[in-house]
Amino acid sequence: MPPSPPSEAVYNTPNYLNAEAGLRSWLTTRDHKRIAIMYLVLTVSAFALGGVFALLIRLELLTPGPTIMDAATYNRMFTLHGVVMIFLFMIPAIPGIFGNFLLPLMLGAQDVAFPRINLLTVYLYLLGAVIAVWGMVQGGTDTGWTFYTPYSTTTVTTVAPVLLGAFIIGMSSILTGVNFIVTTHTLRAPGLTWMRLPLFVWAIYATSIIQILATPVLGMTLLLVAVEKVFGFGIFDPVRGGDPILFQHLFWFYSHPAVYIMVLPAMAVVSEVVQAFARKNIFGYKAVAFSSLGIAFVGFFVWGHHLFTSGQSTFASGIFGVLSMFVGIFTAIKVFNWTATLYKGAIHVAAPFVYFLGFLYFLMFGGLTGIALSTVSLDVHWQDTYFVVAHFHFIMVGATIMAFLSALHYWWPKMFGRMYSERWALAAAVLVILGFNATFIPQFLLGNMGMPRRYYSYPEQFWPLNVASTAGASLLAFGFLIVLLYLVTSLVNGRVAGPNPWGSRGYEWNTPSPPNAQNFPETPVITGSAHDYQDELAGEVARAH
Amino acid sequence: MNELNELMRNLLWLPPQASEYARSVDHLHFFVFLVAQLGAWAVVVTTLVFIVRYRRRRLLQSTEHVEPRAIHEVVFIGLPLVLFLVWFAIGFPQYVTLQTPPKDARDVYVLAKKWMWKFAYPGGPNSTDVLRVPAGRPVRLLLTSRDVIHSFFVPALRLKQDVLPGRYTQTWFKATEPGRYQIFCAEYCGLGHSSMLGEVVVMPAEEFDAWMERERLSNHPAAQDEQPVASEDVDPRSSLLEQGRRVAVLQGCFKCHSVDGSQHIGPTWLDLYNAKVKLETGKTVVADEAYLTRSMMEPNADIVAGYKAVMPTFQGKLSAPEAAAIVEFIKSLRTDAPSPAPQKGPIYAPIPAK
Amino acid sequence: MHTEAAATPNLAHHFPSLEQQEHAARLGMWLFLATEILLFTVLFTAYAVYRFLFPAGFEGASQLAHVAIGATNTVVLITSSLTVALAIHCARQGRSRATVALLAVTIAFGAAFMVLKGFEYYHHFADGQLPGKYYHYAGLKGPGVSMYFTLYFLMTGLHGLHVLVGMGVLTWIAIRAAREEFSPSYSTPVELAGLYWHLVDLIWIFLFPLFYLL
Amino acid sequence: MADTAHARAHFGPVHYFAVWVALLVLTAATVGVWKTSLPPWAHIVAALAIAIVKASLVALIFMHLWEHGGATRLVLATSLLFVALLIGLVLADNATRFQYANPPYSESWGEAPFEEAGPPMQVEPGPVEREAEPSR
Repeated sequence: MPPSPPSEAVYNTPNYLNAEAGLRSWLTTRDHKRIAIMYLVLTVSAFALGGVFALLIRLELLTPGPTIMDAATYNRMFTLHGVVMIFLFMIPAIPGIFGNFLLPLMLGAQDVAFPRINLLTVYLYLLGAVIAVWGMVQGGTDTGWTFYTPYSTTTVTTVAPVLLGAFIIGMSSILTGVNFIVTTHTLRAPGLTWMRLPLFVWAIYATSIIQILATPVLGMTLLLVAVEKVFGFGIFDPVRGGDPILFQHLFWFYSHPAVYIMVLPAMAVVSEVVQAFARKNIFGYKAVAFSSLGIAFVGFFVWGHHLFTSGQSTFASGIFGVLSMFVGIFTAIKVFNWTATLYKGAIHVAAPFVYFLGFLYFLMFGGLTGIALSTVSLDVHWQDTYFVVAHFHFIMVGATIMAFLSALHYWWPKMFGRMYSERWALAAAVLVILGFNATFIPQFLLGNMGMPRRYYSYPEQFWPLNVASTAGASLLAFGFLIVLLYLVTSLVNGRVAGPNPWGSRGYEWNTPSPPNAQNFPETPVITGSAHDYQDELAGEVARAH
Repeated sequence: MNELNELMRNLLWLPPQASEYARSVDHLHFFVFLVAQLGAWAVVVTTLVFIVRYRRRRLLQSTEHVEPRAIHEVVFIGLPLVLFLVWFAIGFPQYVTLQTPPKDARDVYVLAKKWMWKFAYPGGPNSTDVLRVPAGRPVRLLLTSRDVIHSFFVPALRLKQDVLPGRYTQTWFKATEPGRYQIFCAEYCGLGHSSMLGEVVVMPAEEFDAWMERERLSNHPAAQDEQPVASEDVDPRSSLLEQGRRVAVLQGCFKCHSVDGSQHIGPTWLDLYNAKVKLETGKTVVADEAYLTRSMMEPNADIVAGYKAVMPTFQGKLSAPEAAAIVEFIKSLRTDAPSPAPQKGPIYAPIPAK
Repeated sequence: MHTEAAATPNLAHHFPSLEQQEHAARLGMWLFLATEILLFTVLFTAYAVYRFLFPAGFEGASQLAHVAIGATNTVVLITSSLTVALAIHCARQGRSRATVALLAVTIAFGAAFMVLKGFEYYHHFADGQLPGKYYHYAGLKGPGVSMYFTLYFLMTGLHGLHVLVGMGVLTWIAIRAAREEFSPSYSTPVELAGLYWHLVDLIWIFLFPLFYLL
Repeated sequence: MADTAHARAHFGPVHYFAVWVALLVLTAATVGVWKTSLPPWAHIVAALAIAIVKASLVALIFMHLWEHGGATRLVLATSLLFVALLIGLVLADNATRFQYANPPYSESWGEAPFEEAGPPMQVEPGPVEREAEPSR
């Protein structure tokens, strides 16, 4: 017998959203859930900003010659797009929003280990974002997000504020990582052993390791570029014996693992979603859990595959190339285990699950093109062409944004206590996935043809595919707009969700929706692993479809 | 076999294959492509089958606990690993070949600068943006840059090599098909990045020898695209300045702008760069590169106080490198400018070891 | 014991016991120190690369370093590490007065280090032994020489900045110790500040041979 | 005091003073080795070996790694592993590169091939010259 739908009265019980009122209570909050909501607002705004730049770039590339802007503006646009999307959205989004919101709930803790530092990360992020965006708009930074020397140290545009901004955002990222690792080590509820940890926690933990070990390297490297740009100390200056390839080594020592900072949280999300919507425990818990650590670890050994054509030695390219093959394995294990989880499951196709399917598809093709790129000789042709652009957009936008949307739709009722329109959600999911393919599949082909990236104008043979890509981008933008609209309206008139609308057995669903300010009235004691759907539970409630 | 090659090449939108190396790289490409498609679609189809077969029948349906056996995970790891390593085992030797020029290769020096390619044959002619090579003979390129990092990219040869300032990188190829093939700059290098194009002209070997002999004997440059480096081997910036001045003359900039500080229809260019300019709107801006470029493209966006909005837009009339050259020229117009010291250009001594 | 601890004012609401809170704080501090190590690693890597590329330039330039001052500074920092270790020991025993005194001595050593470093910088400035394009010392020229000074100033400069920050942190801890905020059951902040100071010492232990002796 | 929260603290002032003396001796040793006329590689090995011993003493005893162990030791070990990784792989690249892809006049160029014309960019001239031999 379907349970009666929860009423508005349920929604109005005390929770973290209405525990305190007023802007001040938000700005000084130390509640991990409220901090998560602040991250949600900030990173989604950054995403919108970066998306506008992306659309402008695609519009400019609609015709071979100048279309809507000049070369100088175009160069600024793709720099802004890259910096905003990577540093302000991809890296902080899932850890900042869902890591913060869910980690303590999944561990049975009241908060993260250092709540004040957690709040500090928000302000560091904000400060870094303001400095970086101000610097880019004011100084017209035109280096691309990679800041390659000696271009970045000799360009007449202002670069130092952006570098400083990225450094500050890096500090925010580091502190988030420290917080999550310490929380996982010290605040697990009684009975929650390492082998019972939700897979989300494992992957976020692995992400934090990368954040801690890699981000300082980027921070220092960017500071060195800033010092070089402002004072001319010559550490990467070819005139004074400096080695520009050294910069590339240092940059990619962070920036390759940074790809895993972006994609591991996505894997964290889908490991939960697949279990909840197949109502089945994960196939191969240990394999999925340890492959997260494997990615974090081996991800550090492969940065040189960005340097195959840079003048790096053949020997080094060989080492980095073969190690890159191994990092692909850990992703493959996950893909196979997620697929196998569906076997003998009870699959319910809702919006989060559709996004999971999109994630799986994009991760597979994005990942396989990545392996193909590490097949050294092929990279020589593809390096710095649109093939690479399409590849990393498949991983970052494809896989990570799919997982982000999946998470948003899965935990939305937990975060806000209300359901969105499922019909609109399914329609938007299909539109986003189609639009994404239409945008980036032409770019793979452009790369095969040999169109280099960061081109303001291009020979006419590249025209048709560029038009196709721009058309796809508009579809994609339209899809995102629909998502934004129905999610925002659901906050006002969405159906009250009740504590567990999906009938999920993740630990975080053992709280009311939205959760109380203290999460749990008393510390829970864990007696089994999460997402165990073997037996019927008395009194289990889910929303009627 | 050849038909299959052409079919796959067209299917993947790949450019023509101008060398044996390009053909072998493409064959690896086809292999990787087919294997990856097969594997990925197998997973996609399996997923879809599971979704239909195991759809949820009751709201709170319970499911069987399924644990993998060790053999599952071994297959999950082993199968892709073997495939990936096979790809690598084919791809890496190809890369080693590309990195190891044969001893009998002819050397050509490549000098990249914003935003052009210069090619110099030791003891022979020089050329700009056009690289002539003989078909069927190996050519080694020794590349260096005058300013920032560029990247020498010939899609038809499946060849790319970054060009670094202050040092040499090398690559080589043996083109087999006579023809003209596009050169791109593949490493972002500023305003003119996308117009830093060139051409590889692969000539039949006898024709090439004849051309080379002719070039050696004649002292004057043969064609427009073969300006000798020697005539411009001064500071790369000064050739850019010269280009800027020339473009400015051609576009008629000096009808309204002076270069000596005198008043005219438009503001003078002398000491304009980095000067604080007061606008009609009352705002003050610094005349940096962005401002100067914008003033050419959208002249009415920022009108200088005391002048009329009469300047036409040069959007579409000036290419990006031309605009940049004019900016460079404006930058050089300073009352306190030091006279440019003569600087010696590269004289290409052969690199002893290969 | 845990129920007693729950009543202590220094225990945050979300920790079950003071001991666990201390464990969390220490782990957090070590993770932070790891990021500091990686921060310096960038410069150590640059040092390794350029020293490998320009052995003659680096050997020549390192002979311009003031070994006497460097060695003295090494002794100063090592001794300050000793005093801060003793300060932590005293704080754990609840001897606030001794803690404050030892911290003051540590800060004084830090200041001495900075003063000596200042003399050294002054000499290099006066001789024109400066980083990158500012290098104009006539006595030694060649590839890699100015790179040595670039790295020297960047690495010792960043290290000096850490010394200053460390002195600031220790001052704050000393003030708190003087206010009797620490007790045998709660001395974590002293310990954490000490860890930071030791790290500063640790970095210098490597900087000294690299720039003065090799 | 031993019965309170820090019962596991085994090290006391005696240990600290012993470590301090050891550190001073090692500092003297490293300066001593420097004054000898060993080949350059031996100087590097000796100086780094002594530095590593000193750093270990500080980390294990002053920083209490000896007592605490567990996660904190793992943190330090992991970060050091990545330090080695970064330095090692970057050096491996520089050491095996096409010799003229390294900076001009660096060790791998050997006898500079551009003696007459100078390399294509203005770079600092080699070889290393010094006016007066500074005294060690």
